[in-house]
Amino acid sequence: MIRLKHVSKDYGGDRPALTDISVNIAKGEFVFLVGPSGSGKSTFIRLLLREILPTQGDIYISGQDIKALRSWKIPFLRRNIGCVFQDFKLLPNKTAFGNVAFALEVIGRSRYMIKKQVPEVLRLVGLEDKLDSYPGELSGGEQQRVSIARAFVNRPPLLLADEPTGNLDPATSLGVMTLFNRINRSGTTILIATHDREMVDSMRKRVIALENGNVVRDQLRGVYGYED
Amino acid sequence: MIRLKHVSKDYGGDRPALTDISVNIAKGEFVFLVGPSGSGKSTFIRLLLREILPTQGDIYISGQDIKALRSWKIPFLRRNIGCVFQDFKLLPNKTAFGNVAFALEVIGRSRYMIKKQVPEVLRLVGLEDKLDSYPGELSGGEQQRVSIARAFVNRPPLLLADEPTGNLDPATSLGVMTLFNRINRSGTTILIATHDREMVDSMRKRVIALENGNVVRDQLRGVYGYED
Amino acid sequence: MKINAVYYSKEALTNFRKNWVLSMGAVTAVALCLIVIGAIMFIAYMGNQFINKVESQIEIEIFLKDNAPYGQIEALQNQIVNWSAVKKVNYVSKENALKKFKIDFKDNPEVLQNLQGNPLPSSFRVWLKNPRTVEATVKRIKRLSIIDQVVADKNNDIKYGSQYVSKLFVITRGVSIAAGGIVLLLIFVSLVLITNTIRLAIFARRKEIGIMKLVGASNWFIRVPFLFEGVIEGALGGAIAILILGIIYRATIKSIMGGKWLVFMRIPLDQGAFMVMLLVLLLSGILIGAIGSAIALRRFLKV
Amino acid sequence: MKINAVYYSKEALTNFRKNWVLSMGAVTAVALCLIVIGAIMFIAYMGNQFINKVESQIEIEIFLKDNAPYGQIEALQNQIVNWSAVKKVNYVSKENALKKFKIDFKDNPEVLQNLQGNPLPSSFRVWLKNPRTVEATVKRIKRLSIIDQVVADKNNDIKYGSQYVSKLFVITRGVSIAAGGIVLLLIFVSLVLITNTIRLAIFARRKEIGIMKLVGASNWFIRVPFLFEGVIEGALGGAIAILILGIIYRATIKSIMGGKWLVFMRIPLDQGAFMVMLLVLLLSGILIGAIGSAIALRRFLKV
Ligand SMILES: Nc1ncnc2c1ncn2[C@@H]1O[C@H](COP(=O)(O)OP(=O)(O)OP(=O)(O)O)[C@@H](O)[C@H]1O
Ligand SMILES: Nc1ncnc2c1ncn2[C@@H]1O[C@H](COP(=O)(O)OP(=O)(O)OP(=O)(O)O)[C@@H](O)[C@H]1O
Ligand SMILES: [Mg+2]
Ligand SMILES: [Mg+2]
Repeated sequence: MIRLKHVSKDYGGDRPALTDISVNIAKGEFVFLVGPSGSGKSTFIRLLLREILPTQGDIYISGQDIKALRSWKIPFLRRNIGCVFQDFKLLPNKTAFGNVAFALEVIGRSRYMIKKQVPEVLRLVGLEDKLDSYPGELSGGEQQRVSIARAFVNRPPLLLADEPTGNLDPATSLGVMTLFNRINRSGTTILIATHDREMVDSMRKRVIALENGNVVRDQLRGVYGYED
Repeated sequence: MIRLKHVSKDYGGDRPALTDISVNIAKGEFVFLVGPSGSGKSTFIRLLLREILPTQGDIYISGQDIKALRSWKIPFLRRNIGCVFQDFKLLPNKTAFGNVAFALEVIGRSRYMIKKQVPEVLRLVGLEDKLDSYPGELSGGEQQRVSIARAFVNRPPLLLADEPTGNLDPATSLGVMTLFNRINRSGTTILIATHDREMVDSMRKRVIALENGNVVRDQLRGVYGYED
Repeated sequence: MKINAVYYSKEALTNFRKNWVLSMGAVTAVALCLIVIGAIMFIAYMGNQFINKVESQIEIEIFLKDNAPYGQIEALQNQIVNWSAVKKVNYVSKENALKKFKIDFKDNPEVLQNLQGNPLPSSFRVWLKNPRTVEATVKRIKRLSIIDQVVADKNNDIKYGSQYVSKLFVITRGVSIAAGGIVLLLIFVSLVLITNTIRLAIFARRKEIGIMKLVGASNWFIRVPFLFEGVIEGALGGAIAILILGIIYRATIKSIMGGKWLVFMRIPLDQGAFMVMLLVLLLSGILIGAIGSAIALRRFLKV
Repeated sequence: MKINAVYYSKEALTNFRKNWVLSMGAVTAVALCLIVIGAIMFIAYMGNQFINKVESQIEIEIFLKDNAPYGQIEALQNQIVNWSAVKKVNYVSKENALKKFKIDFKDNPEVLQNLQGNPLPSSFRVWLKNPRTVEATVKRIKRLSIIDQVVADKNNDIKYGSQYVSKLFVITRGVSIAAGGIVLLLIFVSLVLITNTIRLAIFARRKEIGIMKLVGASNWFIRVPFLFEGVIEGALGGAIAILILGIIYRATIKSIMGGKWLVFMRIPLDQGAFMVMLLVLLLSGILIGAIGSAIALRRFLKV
């Protein structure tokens, strides 16, 4: 599903954000990406979305070299990737419903389908009574859950999540994780960047640990690690 | 220091965000505000900053009724309150240095003082090598730490923090907490809204628990609670 | 794609409502520019009518010999009147010429006192369909074989105020160039301003655009609502311009047409032409909106 | 507060650089409006000069009796020439009048042929300092006690082209009103557009403004850099307008002054007046920027 070959990304700072990363993630896997603040987790995810291009190396998603992708094809790549962003990236002038519906409008789903699926998915994340609230009227955790709902409303084969529980209380976090697990069991590949030690430790999934832009650990059924 | 008397806040949704809250926080206290997502923690903090006005009740800070405050006096209230925002609220066109320096420029500190204090405080949060990065060039955790640095650079008597470790890994979180503890010992009153169970449990400070806009627990030397 | 048309319009309208300040900024920019352009177009139209009126008074005078035979005179008239360039030929008898002379010189009695008999010749006055053909027509008259039998000296007695005519054409050209230049400049100005406004509107929403792209929206999916929005804003601006120009027109037309200070150029005002002008303004508004947003989008919506 | 002045300017400049698109939008808006205003001011100035020239040719003619005694004529001239409203009095003898008549009528030989002797009277030509006093002056001449001894019929023989004069004044007024109106309209338009642009710029940064407020910045602390920025943008727009107008002026002045199509209104162009106009444009730019941002700020920077 995902193959990174000697990928480096240098923003031009003191040191590159990622250095010579080679990782394979198979279809259907559930992977945690952990590492201290600034270690390059978000950069990893932005590379997969082709929001940024790698300085060196190649990235393949479903066998496709996304570095060589023609620019008009990029939207089609992204429609197959659901993504929860660390800063939510909700459209401020659309309601919670509108934001989730947008991901379906973009791929041309019928209005009937949208009317049916969106409330369903928002109910899954516990926002059934916030359908008509704008992002500015939602709490941090509620915005994060809208972002999660948008990421998987169109059942993409690949789901990326950057810090999906950073603004959620432990109970809600657990609910979201259960959800991810369920989605994963239906065949979706999942990659989650997180700091949530409890979550990583309790799930015992594959863990890729970054530090200063290097992969320092890649462990099946791993734990968060990093003892304080 | 902080006194809330029968405070309610209704945004006009299905139910009020806060209902009849009465809380006293003495000078020099260290208080955690916990509660599930959407329980009204951010609303509590925004009320103290007079970003919003309570629908009912009165709020006193240092004995001053901030509801009755004349609008030109509001900036002076805010200069005495350091605040870490859940969404960071950094100025996108200022560097990390500039963002922190801004809090000092606003209160008219000399350029000499600014040049001396800002790098010092950024070093405390571990960003000594990101002085010249713009928020768009910082990782989520780095932005959060800039926000923390800005909040206490001018040593305010009151420090509010909304989810200050949501984007930080456990090690960095611990560092930030140690920092808060140190600031608190120098006499600063501290109020932290958080989901970070580990942190709350390890610190054993006063815990105010919100649920659906009601105070359900107010405990000295408390824990996060909410067993899953 | 039926759904998409619905989506695009809905989106454009929602954006318009949500970003009220931005939208009204663009609308007022379009409206103001179109009002100025409309006013200048109107003035240019009036000026043109005025010039046409002046030009239509250009005439060729052919002074006839006192002893020219009547048959020849008639033959000359018959020839000239059939030319396609000629609108009308009038014969002025010696008596009428004297009458007119006396009227023209009624302020100079000392001239009239010294007038003995009727020294004035009879003449033809020739009006042309297009005044600009005057020189060619004069040449053609001079080339007629019959002319020497009717006119004493064909170089002095065929007159058309050559100096006056060429000066008028020069003024006409100058004025049209100036008016056209100002209108073009203003169209350019309004296009720049509107592009600017829409560019600012897009700039203010660059984050949203970035988010749309990240969610997988294609470029056209993002662009079309902005284009629609530009068109709506342009059309609204055009409509407002029309409304205000209409009000100004109603308020001032009486004093312009009936009042004192322009009475000496009483010009027929064509209601139809005015309506066409308004329509042109509305279409310009729409076009400006579309082109403006297209230009603005080009700059900001690269992938 | 020395530090603050530094802070404000630094802040304004940084914002200007950072928000390049927004800033250049405002600058081009100011520049374009000022160019149009400048061009119209220039045309109005030329038109005014032209009208002054025409007006300066207004004269009063006093036709004298053939048998008026020389002493009285001289007395009349001495009286009139001393009036403060009068610029110059010329005496035209019978011989000179005839010469001029012959020149004027050289195209109408039949009139000249019938002229016997010299029927034309001698006359005074009176030029005024301010042409608008012409009617008052004529009245004053008619009231002179000496006049009846020099002029045969004071109602007919004192002439100043009354029709022509009043019509000219009417045109003059109409043209000044129209030009003034267009300039005012354009100043209004540019003010609205610039307010709009700056309002958009502020709108685009409303989040930043909100953040500043939350950090404890006072309203003036937030406002002043925006005002500075508006002034910078206005000044830059004014400077660009001046530059472009200067280039246009240099490029066209030759063809305007020396060329064919305006040669009949050769007007002296005052370099000083042109410089003053440019200075006025620069100051207008600064003023527009300041006022525009002040208006824009009023709306958005309530607490
Ligand atoms: N501006 C607003 N308009 C309307 N409703 C609002 C607004 N801001 C917050 N709310 C609602 O008020 C409730 C409390 O919000 P608040 O942001 O205080 O929650 P919170 O405790 O901070 O949650 P989280 O931990 O997720 O940040 C939520 O249900 C939210 O949807
Ligand atoms: N656009 C950019 N320009 C320059 N440097 C950048 C940019 N984006 C990120 N960086 C730097 O690259 C490094 C890795 O950033 P990244 O956002 O990938 O970290 P992260 O692992 O997501 O951290 P966090 O857990 O705090 O979100 C950081 O040091 C950051 O400052
Ligand atoms: Mg990150
Ligand atoms: Mg919150």
